[in-house]
Amino acid sequence: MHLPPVQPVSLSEIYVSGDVIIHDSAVVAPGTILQAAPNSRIIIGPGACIGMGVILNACQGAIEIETGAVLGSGVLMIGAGKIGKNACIGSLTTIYNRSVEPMVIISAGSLIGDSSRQINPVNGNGI
Amino acid sequence: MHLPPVQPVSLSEIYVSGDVIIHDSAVVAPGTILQAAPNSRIIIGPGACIGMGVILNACQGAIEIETGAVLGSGVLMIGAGKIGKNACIGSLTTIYNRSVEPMVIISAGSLIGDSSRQINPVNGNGI
Amino acid sequence: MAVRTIAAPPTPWSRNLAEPQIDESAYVHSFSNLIGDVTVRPNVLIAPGTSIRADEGTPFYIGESTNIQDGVVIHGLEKGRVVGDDSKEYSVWIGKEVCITHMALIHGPAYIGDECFIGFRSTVFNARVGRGCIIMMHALIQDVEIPPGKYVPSGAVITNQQQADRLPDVNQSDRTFADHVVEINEALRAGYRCAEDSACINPIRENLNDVKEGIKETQYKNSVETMSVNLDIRSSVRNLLSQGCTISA
Repeated sequence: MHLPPVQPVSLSEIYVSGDVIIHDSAVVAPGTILQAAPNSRIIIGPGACIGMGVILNACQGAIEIETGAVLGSGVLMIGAGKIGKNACIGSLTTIYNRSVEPMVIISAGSLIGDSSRQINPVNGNGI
Repeated sequence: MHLPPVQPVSLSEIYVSGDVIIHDSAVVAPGTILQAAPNSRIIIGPGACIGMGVILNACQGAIEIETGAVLGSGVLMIGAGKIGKNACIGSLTTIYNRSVEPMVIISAGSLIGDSSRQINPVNGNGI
Repeated sequence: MAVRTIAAPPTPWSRNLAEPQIDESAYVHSFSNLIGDVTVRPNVLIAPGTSIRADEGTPFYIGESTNIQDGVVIHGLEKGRVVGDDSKEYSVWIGKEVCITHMALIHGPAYIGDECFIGFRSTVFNARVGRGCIIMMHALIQDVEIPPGKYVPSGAVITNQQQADRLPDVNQSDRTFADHVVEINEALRAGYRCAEDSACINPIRENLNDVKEGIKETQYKNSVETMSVNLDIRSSVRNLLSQGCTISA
């Protein structure tokens, strides 16, 4: 009898690149990418919660996740913007160059941002 | 959203098979699968960001992810196509043999390039 | 063929460590996760990035010549069973020559009949899908029984039996589309065999801006080569040992 190979209980990998500050009390799930371009930064505040598979890609400014804000899994935030205190961003939401006010709740799968260049396929038959 | 959620990955590596070129400055999250069939290739350009659990399967052509493009977690791209510079593909999106123009934002869970039969709703009740 | 299969972990509801039964002619990619009482019949192809875990609902059956593509997840609720074609009970039964495409989720109790096609990212949960059905992409099939030979369009949400009963029959163009998707998979199969040969895999990391640096070896490699004991594993092993597990030859 042999001991089964141990499954990694938690994949603690997060990818951090550039000027990224994560407060000690913030929680960042595995599989996230926090990438700040040169001249940009990412700040994750106290008690903030960043779900699995989130991508924060800061460019031409800062992405700031304020105290107690929560980003659900698979959220994508690009450009610059601030997620206000205790805001709650539903899973899979895409945010492009926009901020979210404190205490706001955004439902899962939302698309927030510059609407001049958007494609939203309907009936499963995209472009 | 009725799609299967972002899945956790249990291995921190990425799986690469076939002719795959990844620029030094690109970021590829754990648990991704980059497979190019014979006579096909995958090119991940500078500063591109490939989220957790993404699957790229290049076949009968090339999959090219251009500079600064971002693919959210769990994105699936099959066949051949180009994701233009700085395009932003929301998590859990499926792209089948299509390209996406630069700067475009695609909301999460989209289905692009599906040309299969759709059923027209009868009496507004659909299926 | 290096296959990474593990016995189901002991859980409160099942202390039976069952192992997958894999036919010799089946190909289970090493970057896949196959756990527990799973019967894998001849000529099955299980792609990388799949997770087939019979650690909660059990057992699973995957029929002859069936194809499970990248990113597929097969799991089962602890309670709830379907009756397979052999009259036995299963958490998940998948028949012969079925094609389960990328990112699909098959969650038991589930029965998928012979020759079905399950499109990208579709979900089948607590459902019975009859023989020869074609389910396109991003669909949800839950709590229903789909008669044989039916077509479910992309994006459909079929969660009550009236909807299931109104589904159209599969037509030739549906079959052509499904066949085309399967063809792409055949092309990729050649890539899997290549993957076993490290000389064949050599991803190249190239600095496209600075030709002088030449070609660098990537840090990313086929996971088969990177099974080493790191700190996390060590502490997990210590935990298991303190719970009373033993290591023996």
